Amino acid sequence: MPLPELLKELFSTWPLFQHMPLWFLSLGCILGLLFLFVFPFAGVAVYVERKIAGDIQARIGPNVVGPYGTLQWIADAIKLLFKEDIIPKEADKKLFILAPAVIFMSGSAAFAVIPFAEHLVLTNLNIGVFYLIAITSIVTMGIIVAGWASNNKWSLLGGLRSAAQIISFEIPVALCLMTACLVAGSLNLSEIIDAQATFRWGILHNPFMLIAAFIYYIGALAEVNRTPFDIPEAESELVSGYNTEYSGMRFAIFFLVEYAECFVISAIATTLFLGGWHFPFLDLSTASLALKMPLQIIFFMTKCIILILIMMWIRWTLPRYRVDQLMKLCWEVLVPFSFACFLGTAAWMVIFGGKGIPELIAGLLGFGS
Amino acid sequence: MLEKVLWLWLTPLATAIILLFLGKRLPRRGDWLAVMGLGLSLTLSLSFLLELFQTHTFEWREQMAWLSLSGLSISFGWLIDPITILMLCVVTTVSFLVHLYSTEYLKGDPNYARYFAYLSFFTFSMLGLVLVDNLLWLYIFWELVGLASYLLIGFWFEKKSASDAAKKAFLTTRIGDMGFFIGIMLIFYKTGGLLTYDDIFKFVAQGQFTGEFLGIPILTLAGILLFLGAMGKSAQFPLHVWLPDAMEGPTPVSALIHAATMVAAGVYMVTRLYVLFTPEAQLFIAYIGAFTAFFAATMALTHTDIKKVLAYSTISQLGYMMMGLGVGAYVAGFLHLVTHAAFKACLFLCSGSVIHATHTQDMREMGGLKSKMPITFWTMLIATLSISGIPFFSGFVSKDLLLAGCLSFVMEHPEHLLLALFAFITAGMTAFYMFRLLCMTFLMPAKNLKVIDHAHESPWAMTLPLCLLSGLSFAIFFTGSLDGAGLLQVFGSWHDWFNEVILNPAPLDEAHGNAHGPAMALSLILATGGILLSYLFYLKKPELPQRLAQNTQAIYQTLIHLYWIDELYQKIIIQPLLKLNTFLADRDNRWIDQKLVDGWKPLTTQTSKGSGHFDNIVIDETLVDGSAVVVSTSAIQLRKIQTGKVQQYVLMAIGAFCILLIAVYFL
Amino acid sequence: MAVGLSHFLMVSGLLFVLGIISMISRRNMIGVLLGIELIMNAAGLNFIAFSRYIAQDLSGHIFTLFILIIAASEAVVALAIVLRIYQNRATISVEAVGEMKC
Amino acid sequence: MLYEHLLSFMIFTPVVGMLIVALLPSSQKNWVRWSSLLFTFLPLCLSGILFLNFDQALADMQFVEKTSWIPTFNIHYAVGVDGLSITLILLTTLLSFLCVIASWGIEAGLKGYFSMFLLLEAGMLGIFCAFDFFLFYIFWELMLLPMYFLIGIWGGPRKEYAAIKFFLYTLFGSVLMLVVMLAFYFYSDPHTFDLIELSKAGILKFNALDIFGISLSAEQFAKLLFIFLFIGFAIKVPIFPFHTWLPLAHVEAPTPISVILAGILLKMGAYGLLRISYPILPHETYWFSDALAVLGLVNIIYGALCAMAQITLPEAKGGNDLKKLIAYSSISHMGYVLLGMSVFTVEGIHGAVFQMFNHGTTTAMLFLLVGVIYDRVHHRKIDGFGGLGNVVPIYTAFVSLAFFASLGLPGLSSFISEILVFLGSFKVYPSLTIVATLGIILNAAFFLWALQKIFLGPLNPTYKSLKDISARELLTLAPLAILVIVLGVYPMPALDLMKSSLDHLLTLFQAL
Amino acid sequence: MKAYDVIFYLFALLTVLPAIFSAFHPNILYAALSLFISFFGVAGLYALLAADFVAAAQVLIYVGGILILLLFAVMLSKNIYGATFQEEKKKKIWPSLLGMLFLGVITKIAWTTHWSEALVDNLVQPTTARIGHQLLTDYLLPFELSSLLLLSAFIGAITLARSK
Repeated sequence: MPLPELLKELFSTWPLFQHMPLWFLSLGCILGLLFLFVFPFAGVAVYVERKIAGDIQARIGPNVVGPYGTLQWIADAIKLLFKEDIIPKEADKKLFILAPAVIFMSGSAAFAVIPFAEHLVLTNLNIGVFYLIAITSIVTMGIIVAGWASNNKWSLLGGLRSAAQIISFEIPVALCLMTACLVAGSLNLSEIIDAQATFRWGILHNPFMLIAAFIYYIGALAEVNRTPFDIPEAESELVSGYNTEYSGMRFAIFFLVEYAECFVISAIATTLFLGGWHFPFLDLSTASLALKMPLQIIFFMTKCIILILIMMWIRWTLPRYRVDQLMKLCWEVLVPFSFACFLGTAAWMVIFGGKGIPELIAGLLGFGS
Repeated sequence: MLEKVLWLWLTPLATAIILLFLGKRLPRRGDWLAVMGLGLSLTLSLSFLLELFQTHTFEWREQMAWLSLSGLSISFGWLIDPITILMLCVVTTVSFLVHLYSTEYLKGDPNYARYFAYLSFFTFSMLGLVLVDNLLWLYIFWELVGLASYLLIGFWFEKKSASDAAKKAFLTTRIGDMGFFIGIMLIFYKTGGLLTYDDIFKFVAQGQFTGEFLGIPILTLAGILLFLGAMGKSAQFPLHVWLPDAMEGPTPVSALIHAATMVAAGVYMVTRLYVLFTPEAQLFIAYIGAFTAFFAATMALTHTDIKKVLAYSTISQLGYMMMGLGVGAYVAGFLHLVTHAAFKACLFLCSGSVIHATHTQDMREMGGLKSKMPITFWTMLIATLSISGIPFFSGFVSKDLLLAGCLSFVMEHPEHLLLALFAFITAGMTAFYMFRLLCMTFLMPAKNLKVIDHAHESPWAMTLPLCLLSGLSFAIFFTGSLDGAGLLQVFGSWHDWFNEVILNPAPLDEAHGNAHGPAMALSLILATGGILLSYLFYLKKPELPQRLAQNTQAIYQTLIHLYWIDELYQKIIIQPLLKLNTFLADRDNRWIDQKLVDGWKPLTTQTSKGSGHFDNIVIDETLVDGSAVVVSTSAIQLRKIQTGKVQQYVLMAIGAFCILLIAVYFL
Repeated sequence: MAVGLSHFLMVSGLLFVLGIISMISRRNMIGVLLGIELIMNAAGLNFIAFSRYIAQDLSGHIFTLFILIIAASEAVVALAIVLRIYQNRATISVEAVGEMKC
Repeated sequence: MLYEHLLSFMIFTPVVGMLIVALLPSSQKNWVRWSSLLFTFLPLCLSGILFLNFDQALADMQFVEKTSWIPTFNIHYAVGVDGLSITLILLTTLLSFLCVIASWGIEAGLKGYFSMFLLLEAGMLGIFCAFDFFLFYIFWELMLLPMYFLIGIWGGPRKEYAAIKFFLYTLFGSVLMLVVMLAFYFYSDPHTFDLIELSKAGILKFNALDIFGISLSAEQFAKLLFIFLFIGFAIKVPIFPFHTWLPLAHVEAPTPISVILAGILLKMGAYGLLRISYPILPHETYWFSDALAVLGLVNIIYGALCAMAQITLPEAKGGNDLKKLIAYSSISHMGYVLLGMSVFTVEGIHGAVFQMFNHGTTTAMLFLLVGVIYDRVHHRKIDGFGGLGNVVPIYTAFVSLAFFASLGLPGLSSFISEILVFLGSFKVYPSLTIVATLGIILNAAFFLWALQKIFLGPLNPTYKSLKDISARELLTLAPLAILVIVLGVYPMPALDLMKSSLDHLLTLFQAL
Repeated sequence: MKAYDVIFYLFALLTVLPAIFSAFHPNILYAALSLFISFFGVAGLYALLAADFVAAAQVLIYVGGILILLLFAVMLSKNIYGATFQEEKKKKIWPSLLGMLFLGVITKIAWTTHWSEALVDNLVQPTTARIGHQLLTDYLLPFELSSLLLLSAFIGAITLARSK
């Protein structure tokens, strides 16, 4: 049961809710999610990243605004909001404005299907995974348009590079996601999580899934243009890529979407490979909603945050790839391996009747079902 | 027993095969192997002979399945009886001695090993011919013997004459063989598939062999056909032409094949199948034999090639044997085969010795060799005496018997006087030409010193066979009394053994006995006359022959040219045949192929041309091209629409589609 | 008037007509391609609509998927051709490539 | 599996080989050669298995595979082997294998050559195995095509003419065969192409009918069909006067193809007569047997005379060609086959079939030997040699062996078959047989003459340093030589194979 | 007017208006981008027609793939520095007239034909699994052929686009 319906059911006695149409509730949920979660998350993430960068680079990082600089992100946000909105003279104005909107749209649309907890999902799409793949690919559009509209050759090159990169890496990523769907037998994210109940995490299902998880993670890093695949915005080469000409609020949107996307890919990884809101051997299916939901949110978020932290760690540790190396990595390593994983998993499903390693071990040890 | 026979028979084959493949690598090129192999065969044959002496009868047979189809089974079988044993001894003895002789005679020849292989192969085939018990196998070995003869005659094939002679020998005998083969088929057909001697004899004895063809009884016909084979192999007129030419082969080969063994195969065959020959057939044999004897002897009179004289002599003697068989004196005929084998082999080997020493075969170049080659001379003298029918020599025994048989036959059937005439004249002529040969070679003064100077006596390996064979030319080895030739009875206690040896000897009837005295006297007189005449001609008055020849030019030329028989054959058989060939092949090419087959070409080409024209003008140019013209003119107009602009095409397509839709839905 | 099949067909027809117009009137090859994509979408929409309203099964979906596949491969090849033409002639005007006419 | 489909494996292995050879790169000549060798060796092995597992006591088809092929017309893929065909199958596989070895020296268009060759082998094996008339016909035509190319591309100076002549001749014959095939089909009840079915009494019933206004009774129609069929096969045998393609094709074809032509293709005619005309039209065959015997006699004598003419005829008149001599001698030797076939006696028919096999081995040897000398001196003029005997002794030995085998020397295989033919035919046609024996003399005459011209006599100094036979050539000749000698001494291994089937065939004629 | 109808009209406008824009706007880039919106609208219509999988595929392939490729091509085939995307004017009257005619015909057909339509609501259920099943059973051959088509298009495009 998705969140709007859940809300309506939970608060069915409240007069306010009684006559509220469902789409209105959904809209509320969306806005709530954006303002209560996505924006703050992006800000916190920026802070954390700067902190971590500082730690890795043996310096302090933000420390002025608020205790330990914890309010730095609010200061930044305020600064960006009030900054002058510059549109270059030679830029294609309409597209210059449109591009961040497209990016924001696709970035936030991805949140629609992410299941934070059993009922804490905006819409429980049957084709959730597919939807995610589709909707995140639209970001490319925005990037290209942004690069183009800036009428700046660095920006355009950045945009084109980004597009090429995202389209290329979409293939291994999608294949790895398909692999996970193969194991779960569904495209619905909630069902996928259900299939990984407690200890039967997708990543442990078989060796191919393990590899697939890694490939997915690497490919996803490239899709969101994070180091070591941050070529589109490579500062040393392209100044700052497609967003060079942007400033103020529009720039903030790019920034925000980047971190939101980080969260989305981590959430997808969690959902498909790491068992979502499940914690090993802790069966919450019979617990009350009040107990269940916070715990599930905590489990889910913990897994996501760990993955995000790893991203940050990687960002400040590894150098950047060259374009050709990047493409080579994609087409010559990730694509074949992801195909192999897909076929291998399919074979595994046939051979072991769909049972994964945890299940097999459990069967051997005589517990679980 | 079977083992013994197989050893006897197959040893020569084995040595032949070994020598053929490995001969060049063996020490001394393997001649010892061949000689030893033959020695083994000889020993075994002699052991049979000894056994025969002890038991007086000998009969062993063995058969094994060879070819069997439903309703036809041909077996392979051995039959050993006294005739076989005698033949085995003759063959192995002469062959052994010839092998020995050849080790010296052929020394240094590049194909030495091959020669011995062929020789051994011949011996094998000849032994097979003698041993088998069935007509088909007889024919098979008959042919194989011919093959060996072919190979050996053509041994020095670089000489064109040698290869010609070999070919001629093979083909001429093959003509006879075809008769033989047809005879076999006839018998096979008439007897309903029998081929074994015994079966056939039984069949004939039961009188089941009936039927006539063109008024001739089939049996007679079969006999004559079988005899045709013998005529070929034993060089009877008119198939005798190959034998003189066969002298192109090495002399030991002539001794073995063309004097002692192979040519005697015909005689052996007639003896073996004697039962099959009806009186009519026998008469045919007798006439052919007698005529051949006379005819060949005349040719021997004038020839100067030492080996050719011997060859004609051989033909003549074989004719004798045939005559003997034909007149019923088959014991005599066969005995003559045996004695002839010994002395004729000796003569050939002697001539070989002479040739070896002088490197020529022309007697006119020889003379005065007596002192140079004493052993050769003396052995040759013995053999010559023997062939001339002088008492105490083997030839006398057999020839006397033959002449007696002939005379008694003529006395019984006076209408066949000619037979006796031929026989006795031949006896005289034989003595004459043989002594002529001896005189010209050894006794006359040397004519060509160059030839004589280098001559010397041959080494032991050559003289030993000479001695042994000349020893065998003494009567002592063959004398039984053979009907009260009292003079001879003093020799030997082996009374009458020869009679026993021969299968069912015909009882010597009264007439025969009566004829014996006159025949002996007459032949002795004639022989002595012949000897004296040659003495006169060649020692006393050597110019006489020359004069005689000039005086009787016509006869002389005829004889020298061998009655122009070769030329005749060339004219009436070979040339027409070749013309026919050429004609046929030419016609095959020009008529059948180019006219009959390719002749269809004009028809088809004309038809196709016609239909082609029709096709071209009516169908193609009018109908097809016409429509093409229509299309192309319209196309030239329509192509203007094709602008190369895709969008216009789309425009038109959609427009057309609209019209279509409107037409379908609204009209 | 409740939305029914005809509405969808109208939308699809509009898309088709617009695609045709785009195809015919554009001088730029890529514009032509855009038109083709529109037409394909129109076709896909038709398929889905008919599948939903008439056939009541999934065959239309599958056909649409195949249309997608064909569109993808067509786009790939067509764009490769366009790029090659551009490299060779520095123009991608449709009218510039008419050599194949006779 | 192997035993059930032995024949199919055997027939189609060369086809597979053809595909593989065709796919090999043409620069890798040795690969092509070795793989062709392999793909002719495999059928040889399979035929060896066939030989070992063949039940001699059975008269019927063995190793039968019969599956419906075109059900509408009741056409089957039907293959099987009986005593009539097994010797020819063995001969085919053996000769094909040897011919690949003999083709080692071919350089031009190697790939095409071997592909064609393998296809040819498949066609030949198919002909000998098929007992569905339609399938037989298909294979018959299938064999024709590669042969056309093999002669027409890799042949001698007049190759195109020879190839076209061969092709048209055979095609003419097969068109007649086609007519007969269709007649059999439509006059059989139930309609069938199966040769075994057709040979059963009562299946085939002809009606009286009019053709082009000539009315024929049922018997006449059957006779007409027999003659059509006979001409079709006579061309292949070849029977005088349909023989003129043969000398031409043999002379112009490359050596291995001449071997196949003479060794196997000629047998197909006689095989076809025995397989199709004899069992299916026994009355007509019997009616025709006199003519068959006469034609056999003509073949024997005429072929021999024409062969002899090759020695006397000057080169300008198309003579003096060793290959042509052998080609004409083949005509002569096939005459024995006809003679043996025409008499319906045990000896005759066995002799005929055995003669087919023996002619296959001896004539193959002869052509291979001509090829050997041709490779060295590049001409085949009989007059152009002389005295080679001492220069190339082993070669001489082989030629002598082959010549003597051909002229029917006892102890060599042809003798047995010839003698059987004569023994058989004498019972029926004594006078004719006597004339036929002339053929033996004529054969001997021209073979010996040729032998003398080439090997005997004084040495032609041009060829003083001629090389003797090589190991590879020896390898091609030795098996045949061994076969010739062994079967000459003891022919029963071959005769046993065919005995039951031929006896069975003869029972058809006993009542007539 | 039910929600269904509203949504339909919404999506129909979302589809048609950008399409009109795309067809008539002289700037090729704008045309392409407006097409992007139009495709979204089509995807929405698909979703409305209970074709969720196809809708997602539409977005993934058209928007994420084909359009981006088109944009690439647009950008690569223009001189980046300073060139405009404005096309020379071309008469659009004939095409438009033809289009109107065609549209008229289509409209006439669409509205006058009596469709035996029925909206069965139980069909609104997940289609993915069934599509997958059908693709691998009834439509296996076209499915495999289409993969072959894609492969050949892939290779062909690489071969064509690769600089010599």
